[in-house]
Amino acid sequence: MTDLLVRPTSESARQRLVKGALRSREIAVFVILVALIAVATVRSPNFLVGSDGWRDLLVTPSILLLLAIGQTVVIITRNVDLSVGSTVGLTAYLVGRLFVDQPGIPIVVVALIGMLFGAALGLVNGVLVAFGRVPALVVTLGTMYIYRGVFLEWAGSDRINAGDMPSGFLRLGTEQFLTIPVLTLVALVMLVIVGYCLRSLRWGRELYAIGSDPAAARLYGLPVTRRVLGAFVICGALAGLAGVFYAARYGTVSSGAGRNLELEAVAAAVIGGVAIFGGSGTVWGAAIGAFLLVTIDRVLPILGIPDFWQRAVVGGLIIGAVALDRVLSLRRERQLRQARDDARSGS
Amino acid sequence: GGDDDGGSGGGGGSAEITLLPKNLGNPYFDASRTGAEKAAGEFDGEVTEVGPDQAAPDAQVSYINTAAQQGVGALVVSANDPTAICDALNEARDAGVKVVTFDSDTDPECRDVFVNQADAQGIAKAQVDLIAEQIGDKGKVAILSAAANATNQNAWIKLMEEEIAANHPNIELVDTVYGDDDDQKSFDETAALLSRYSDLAGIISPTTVGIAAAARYLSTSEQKGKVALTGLGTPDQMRAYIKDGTVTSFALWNPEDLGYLAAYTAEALINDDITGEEGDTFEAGELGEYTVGADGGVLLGEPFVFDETNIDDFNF
Amino acid sequence: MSTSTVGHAVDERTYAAYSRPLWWRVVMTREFAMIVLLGVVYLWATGNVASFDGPLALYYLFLDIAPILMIALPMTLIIITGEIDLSVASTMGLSSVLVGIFHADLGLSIPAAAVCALAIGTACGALNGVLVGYVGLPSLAVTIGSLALFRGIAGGLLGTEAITDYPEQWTDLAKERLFGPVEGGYSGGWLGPVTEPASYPLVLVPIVVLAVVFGVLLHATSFGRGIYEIGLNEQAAKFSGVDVARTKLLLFAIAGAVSAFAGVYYTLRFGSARGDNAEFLELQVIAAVLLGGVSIFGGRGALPGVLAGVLLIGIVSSALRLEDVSSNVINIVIGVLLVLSVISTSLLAWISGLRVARTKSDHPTKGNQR
Amino acid sequence: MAEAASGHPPILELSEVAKSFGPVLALRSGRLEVGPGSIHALVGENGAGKSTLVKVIAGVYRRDGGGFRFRGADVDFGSTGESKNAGIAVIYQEPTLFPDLSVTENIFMGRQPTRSGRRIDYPAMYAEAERIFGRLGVAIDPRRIADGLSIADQQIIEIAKAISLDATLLVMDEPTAALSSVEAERLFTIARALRDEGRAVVFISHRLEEVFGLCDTVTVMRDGAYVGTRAIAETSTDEVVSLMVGREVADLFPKAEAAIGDVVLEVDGLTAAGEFHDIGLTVRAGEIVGLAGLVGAGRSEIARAVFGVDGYDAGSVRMNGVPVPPRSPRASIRAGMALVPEDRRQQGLVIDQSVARNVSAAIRGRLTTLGLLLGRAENRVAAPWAGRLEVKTSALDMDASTMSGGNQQKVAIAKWLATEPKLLIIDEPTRGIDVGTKSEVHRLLSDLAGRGMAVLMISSELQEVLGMADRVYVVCEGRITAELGRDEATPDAVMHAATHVGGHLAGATHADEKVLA
Ligand SMILES: Nc1ncnc2c1ncn2[C@@H]1O[C@H](COP(=O)(O)OP(=O)(O)OP(=O)(O)O)[C@@H](O)[C@H]1O
Ligand SMILES: Nc1ncnc2c1ncn2[C@@H]1O[C@H](COP(=O)(O)OP(=O)(O)OP(=O)(O)O)[C@@H](O)[C@H]1O
Ligand SMILES: [Mg+2]
Ligand SMILES: [Mg+2]
Repeated sequence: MTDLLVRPTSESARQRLVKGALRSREIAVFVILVALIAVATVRSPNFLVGSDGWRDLLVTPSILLLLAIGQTVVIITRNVDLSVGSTVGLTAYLVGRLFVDQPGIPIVVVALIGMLFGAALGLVNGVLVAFGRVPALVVTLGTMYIYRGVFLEWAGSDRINAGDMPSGFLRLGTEQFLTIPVLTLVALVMLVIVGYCLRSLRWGRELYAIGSDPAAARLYGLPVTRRVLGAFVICGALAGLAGVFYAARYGTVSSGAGRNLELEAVAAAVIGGVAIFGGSGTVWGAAIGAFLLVTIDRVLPILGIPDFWQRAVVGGLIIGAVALDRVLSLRRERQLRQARDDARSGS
Repeated sequence: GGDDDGGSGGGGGSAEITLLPKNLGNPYFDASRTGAEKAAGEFDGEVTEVGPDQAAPDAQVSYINTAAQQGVGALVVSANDPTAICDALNEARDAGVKVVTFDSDTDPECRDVFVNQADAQGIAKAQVDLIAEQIGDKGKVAILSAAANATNQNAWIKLMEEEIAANHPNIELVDTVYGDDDDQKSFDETAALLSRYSDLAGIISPTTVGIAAAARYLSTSEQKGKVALTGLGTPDQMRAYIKDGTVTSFALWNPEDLGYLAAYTAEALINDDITGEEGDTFEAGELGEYTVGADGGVLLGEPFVFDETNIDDFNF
Repeated sequence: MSTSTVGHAVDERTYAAYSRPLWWRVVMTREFAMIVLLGVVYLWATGNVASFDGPLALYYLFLDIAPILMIALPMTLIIITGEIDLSVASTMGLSSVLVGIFHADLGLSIPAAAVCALAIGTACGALNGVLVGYVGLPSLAVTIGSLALFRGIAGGLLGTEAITDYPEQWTDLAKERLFGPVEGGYSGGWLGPVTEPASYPLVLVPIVVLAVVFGVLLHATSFGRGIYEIGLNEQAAKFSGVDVARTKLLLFAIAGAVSAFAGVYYTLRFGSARGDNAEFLELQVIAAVLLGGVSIFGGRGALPGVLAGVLLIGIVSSALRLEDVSSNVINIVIGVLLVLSVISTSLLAWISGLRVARTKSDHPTKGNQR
Repeated sequence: MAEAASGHPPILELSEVAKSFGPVLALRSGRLEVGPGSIHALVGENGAGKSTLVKVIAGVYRRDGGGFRFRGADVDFGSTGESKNAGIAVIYQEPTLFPDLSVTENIFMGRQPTRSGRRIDYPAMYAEAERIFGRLGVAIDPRRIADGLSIADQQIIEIAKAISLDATLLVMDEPTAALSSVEAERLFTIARALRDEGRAVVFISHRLEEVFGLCDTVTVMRDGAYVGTRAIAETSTDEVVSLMVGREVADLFPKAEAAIGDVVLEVDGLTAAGEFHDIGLTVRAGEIVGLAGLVGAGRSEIARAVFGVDGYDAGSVRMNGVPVPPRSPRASIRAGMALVPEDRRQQGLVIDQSVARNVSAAIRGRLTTLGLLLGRAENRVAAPWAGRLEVKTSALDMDASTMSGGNQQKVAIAKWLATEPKLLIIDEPTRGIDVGTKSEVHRLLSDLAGRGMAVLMISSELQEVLGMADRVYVVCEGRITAELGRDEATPDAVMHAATHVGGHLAGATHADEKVLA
C-alpha cells in the first residue's frame, strides 16, 4: 500500500543538476540577456568591446541590482516595498549633504551612514507591517509619498552638484578593478552575501517558509514578526546603499533622484522568477532580471527601436514572464497528478 | 520703474507675483527666482514660488487655477506645455491676473507678455556655431534634449536642424535623444549615444540638466576630449568640466537676469505701465529700458558664451 | 429538538434582522468616519483658507479630481475582489493619445474618436482581465507589466509631438459649468459656493451618473454580492455559483473603459494629447480608494467611503495649495493620511473584534455546549 | 492506572483545561495525565475537543482556564516554538506544510543541521531525511517539494517532522487517518520504540482496534469534557464506546423508509487524471446513497467534479436524463443540484459574511426586483430557513464566523436547501459536529429523502454510512471498488473494499466503529 507515496527519483545527482538547470528560470533569463548583448555588439561593437561600453554594461544596472535584491527579500516573505525609490532619493541627498556640511568626512563612513539611514527607513516600514499588521502595499505606498516629500522639502532648491562632492567619491562611480567597475563589484558582493544567507542560513530559509504559508509558519512557531521586520530592514539598507551609488555615479542629486525605481525593482524580481506571492524565487534571478531590464533600455535604441517603444517592450516582457511561470507550474501539476496515477496503477 | 506707484496694481497693496517654474528643485529656475526676488525687493513687490514636483502640465494647471483664485497681481510662468495650460492661463487673466511667460512660452494668445531669454534663432545659431567650431565644422553630432514635449527645446532643435542644413553641409545630425531633464536618464542616454555612434564628433544639449549630466559622463569616459560637448548650461554646474577640459565652451543667458526682467515686466503689467502691445516700453531696474516686440515678446539679449577665460566671473 | 418541520412554512423561531439599531450601523462605520472627517476639513477650509470659499474653489477642485473620481469607481470594485489594477493611468494616457490621433490624423469627429478610444481602452482592460481571471496570473504582476506596455505604446505612437487642435465646442464642454457661467465675484454665506450652481463643472454629471451606477451595482445587485464574496473567499464564491473568472474579466474591462473615458476628458480639458499624459495617476487613485476604507485584501469597503476619500485628498491639496504650501508637504500629508487610515482600519478591526466577543456574551447562543 | 503502575511521576498533567472560541465551548474541562514510557490514547467523538486539547498542549491556543504541568513544572506556552523547545512534538490533524519548500526542509525548518559559520549542511540534512524515511519504511525523494503531495504523503512528512524532533512527549492527532495498514504498522513500531526509550506518546484515533493494539492507557472525552481514564488491560471496547457516546447510539441514525423514485443523478465513466477514474453511479429520488472510503480516496473530488466546481477529462453527468454542462456550478444549480462541501469554513460558507447573505447566496439571482437586490429580500428568505434548521444566532446580520461549528454547518445546509434542489450532495455532513446536532442533521437528511429528494452522502464515518444509506458506493484510490445494498453493507465489506485488504481491521464491527473523520 506504500503506492500512495511518491517513488524516489532514480536520477543521479548530475542528472538532477542538468535537469534543474534546464528548468531554472535564472538560466532562461540569462540566455536572453546574453543574446541581447550579442546582437547589440554585432550592431555596434563598442557596446561591449569599447572600455566605456564594457564598463557601462556592468555599472549601469548596479543601482537597480541592489534594489532588486532588497525587493526580492521582501517579496519572498509575501510582502512588497514601494518606498525604495524614495529611499534612494532621500539617502542620495543625505550623502551629498554630509559631504557639504562635513568636509573631509571619510567616504566609507558616508557609505555606512547611508546604509544605516536606509535601514532606518526600512525599519519604519517593517514596524508598520509586522507589528501594525497592515498590508505592506498600502504602508509602503504611503511611506513612498512621505519619504519623497521629506526629501524634496529638506532639499528645497539647493541641490547637490558634482562640485560639492570629493573627487575621490565621484571617481567611485567609474573606477574599475580588473576592468570590473567598483560599484558593480560592491553590488555583486551584496548579491552573493544575501544569496548565501537566503540559501544557507536558517533565517534565510525561514523567510521562504513564511512567504510560502504564513499561517503554517505561525503554527510551526517561526518568529514571523521578527523575520518580516528583518526583511524590510535589509531592503531599506540596500536601498540606502543604492542611494550612495546614485550620488557617486550621477554626481548630482536633484528632485528626480530615484523616482519610479520601485516598480522597476519589482519588475526585475518578477522577470527573474520571484513569485509575487512569496515563497519562491532567488536573488540570482532578480539580479539577472535587473541586468536584463537595464540592458534592454540601452540596447533597443541600438537596434533602431526608438526610446518611446522601450517601455512597451519591457511591459510585454514582464507579462510574458509571469505567463510563462504559470504555464510551467500547470505543467508540473499535471505531471504530479500523472505520478500519483502511475503510483496507484503500480500496485 | 514702478517703485513710485506700486499701489495701483491689481494685486492690491504691493505687487503680488506668483512665480511658477516648470518644476521645483531645478537650479536654473532657482537662479531666476533669485533674480525675481531681487527685482521685487527693488519695487517692494512680493514673489511667491510655487510649482509641481514633476514637470507635468496638468500639475501646473492646478497652480495656475490656485493663483487665479488667490487673485494675485501677476503670474510668471515657464510652460511645461504650450497648449495644455492655455485655457487655465486665460481664465486667470479673466480673473484679473496678469500673465507673463518666461523661458518657455505658451501660444501667444494665452499670455500678456513673453520674456524671451534670447530669440530662438540666436540660441540655435549660437549652439550650432559652437559645436561647428569645436569639431572643425564636419562630423556626426547628436542632440540630448529635455522632455520630448518641451516647447522651447523642440523649437530650438528645429531651428538647429535648419541652420545645420543651410550652413554646415559637412555636419550630420544623426540622432536626438531625450533626458527628460532628469540627471540619471540624461546620463544614461549620453552613454547610449556614445556606444551607438563610435564615430560621434559632438553632442549638443540645449538644456542645463542635460549638458551637466552629459559632461559628467564624458569627463569619466575614454571619449573625453574626443567628443565635443556644448549647449546651454549654468556656470556653477559646468565649472568643474570646463576646468578639466571636458567642455571648452557653452552658452547661456543669465537666468538671474531673466527672472529679474520677468518680475519687472509683471510689475509693469500690474501697474498698467504696459499692456503687452508691441512698442510698449518700461524700465527694468538695473537692466535698463526694454521694449515689447512682436506678439508680446520682450527680449533679454543675446546668449552669452562661457569658457575657461570668463567662467569664474559668474556664480549661478 | 426536532427539525421535522423542514419544508413546512411553520417557523419555530423568529430572528431579528439586525443585531444593532440603524443609527449604530450607519454611524459606527469607517465610511461615516471618512465623511465626517471630510465635512470637518471642508468647514475648516472654507473658514480659514482665504478664497477657498470663492465660487472658483469647488469648480477647479472638481475639474482636478474628476479623473481620479471616475477611475476610483471601478478600482474600488477591483480591489474589493482582492485584485488591483496599476495600469489605469497608462490606459488613460493611451486613450488620450488615440483621441488625438484619430481626430487629427484620421480626421474623425471628436465623438467618433472618443468611441474608438473607449473601445480600445476596454480592450486593454479586457487583456488584464483575461490574464487575471482566466489565466489566473497575479494582478499585481500583470498590471505592472501592462502599465509599462500601454504607456510605452502611447509614447511610441506620438513620440515628441503633442496633438493640440480640437474644436472649441468640445474643449469648452470639458470645462463647461452647470447652469451657465458664474457671475463674477459671487460668494454666498458660509455654505458659500455650495449654493452657487455655476461652481460645479458639467463633468460632474457623468461622474454622478457613474457613481450611482457603480454604487447600485456594488451594493444592490447579485453581481455586487458576488464581488464581495470573491474578495472574502473566492473558493466559497465558486461553490455558490459565482463565475469568478467572468466577474474579474468584466471588472477589468470596465476599468479600462472608464480610464479611457477619463483619458478623453483629460485630452479635451487640457486640449493636448501627449504620451505622458496622466502619468503616475494610478497611485493617487489607489491611495484615494484605500483611504476611503477599502481593504487591499478585498471583501471590505463601500463606495461612499471611497468618494469621501477622493474628495478629502482633493480638498486637502487644494486648500493647502491656496495656503501656498509646497507640493512636497502636500504629498507628505497625503502619505500620512494613507498610513493612518490603514492603521486605523486594523485598530477598528481589533475593536470590532472585541465588540463581536462582547455581543457573543450578550447573546449566549449555546453552540455545541449542552 | 498506567502512570501509577510505572511508578514514575507523570510527564504531562492537564486538569480542568477550558477553551472556547467565541460561542463555541470547544473544551470545558479537559484532563489528561501521561506518564513516561507510556502510549496514551485519547478518544472521543468528533468535536469532543481532542484536537483543541492538543493545540493547547502545543501552545497554538492559550487555555482559558485550568492547570497545565509538563515534567512537573507549571507551563503556559504562548507559541508552538516554546512547546517545541520544552520537548513536545505534535502531529496536527491537518497537515501544515510549506508547499514551496522541499520535504526535507519542511522536516527540519528552523533547526537545520549546520556546519561551521552556521551554514546549513544540506547533504547531512538530506541524509538524515533519508534515514527517517527509511525508519518509516517509506520512499519519498527528500529533494521533492511538498506541493502536490497527497494527503497521506503529507501526513508522513508530519510524522517524520515529529520524530526528527526526538522529543520527550510526542502527540499524534489522528496520524493514521489517511495511512494504509502497512504504513500504520510501521508508525506503531516507531511509537513502541519511542515508548521503550522512556518517552511519552499521546495517540488520537477513531480506530479503536488501533487504540487497543497500541496503547496502554486510554482517556475518553465527550463534548469538551473529561469522561474517564482506563488502563487498556482493564477495559473493553464496549466500555470505551459507552463512555464516548454516553447514550444509546441507536437514535443517532433515525433512518425512515422512503419511497424510492426514478433516477435523478446519473454519472457515467467520470475520469479526472490523478484524482479518480471511470466513476459510474446513480442516485434515485427519495434515496440516500452513501459514498464511503478513506480520507484521500477522492470522494470529494468526485463530488466537486459532478457539481462542476472542478472539470473532468472524460465521462458525463446527467440530471433527470438531461446532460449537465461541465465546469459550471451555476448550471448544476439550475439543473437542481446542491453541494454541501466538505470544508464549511473554506468552501461551504463565506464565514466573514452575515447569516442572511450566506443563506441566500445560492439563490440571490431569484431575489432581485428589477435587477435590484435588497437586504430585505435576503432576510425574507434567510429567516424561515434559519428557523427550520434551528440555527442558533441572535440576528441575521451576525457573521457566520461568530457561530459554532454545528451552527455553521446548519447555515451551510440551509443555504443549499433554500435552492430547493432535486439532488443534495453532502460531503462529511457531520464532521466536527457534536452529537446533538449530528442527530438533527441525520434526521433532517432522512426527512428530506422522505420528501422525495435524492441524497448523495459522502462520509468517512462508517457508522454514519451504515446507519443512513440505502445504498453504498465504496471509493478506494479514486475508483469505485464496490456497490453495496443496505443489507450487504457490513463494516467488514465496506472496509475491505475501502482498503483492498480485510485483516487489519479485525473485529471492526463495533457500533461506534469509524473509518476516520
Ligand atoms: N478555531 C475554531 N473556531 C471555532 N470553533 C472551533 C474551532 N476549532 C474547533 N472548534 C469547535 O470546537 C469543537 C471541538 O473541536 P475539535 O477539533 O477539538 O474536536 P475533535 O475532538 O478534534 O473532533 P475530530 O475527532 O473530528 O477531530 C468542535 O465543535 C469544533 O467545531
Ligand atoms: N493537498 C493535496 N495535494 C495533492 N493531492 C491531494 C491533496 N489533497 C487530496 N489529494 C488527493 O486528492 C484525492 C482526494 O483527496 P480527498 O482528501 O479530498 O479525498 P476524500 O475522499 O474527499 O477524503 P475525505 O474523506 O476527506 O473526503 C486523493 O487522491 C488525494 O491523494
Ligand atoms: Mg480533531
Ligand atoms: Mg473529501
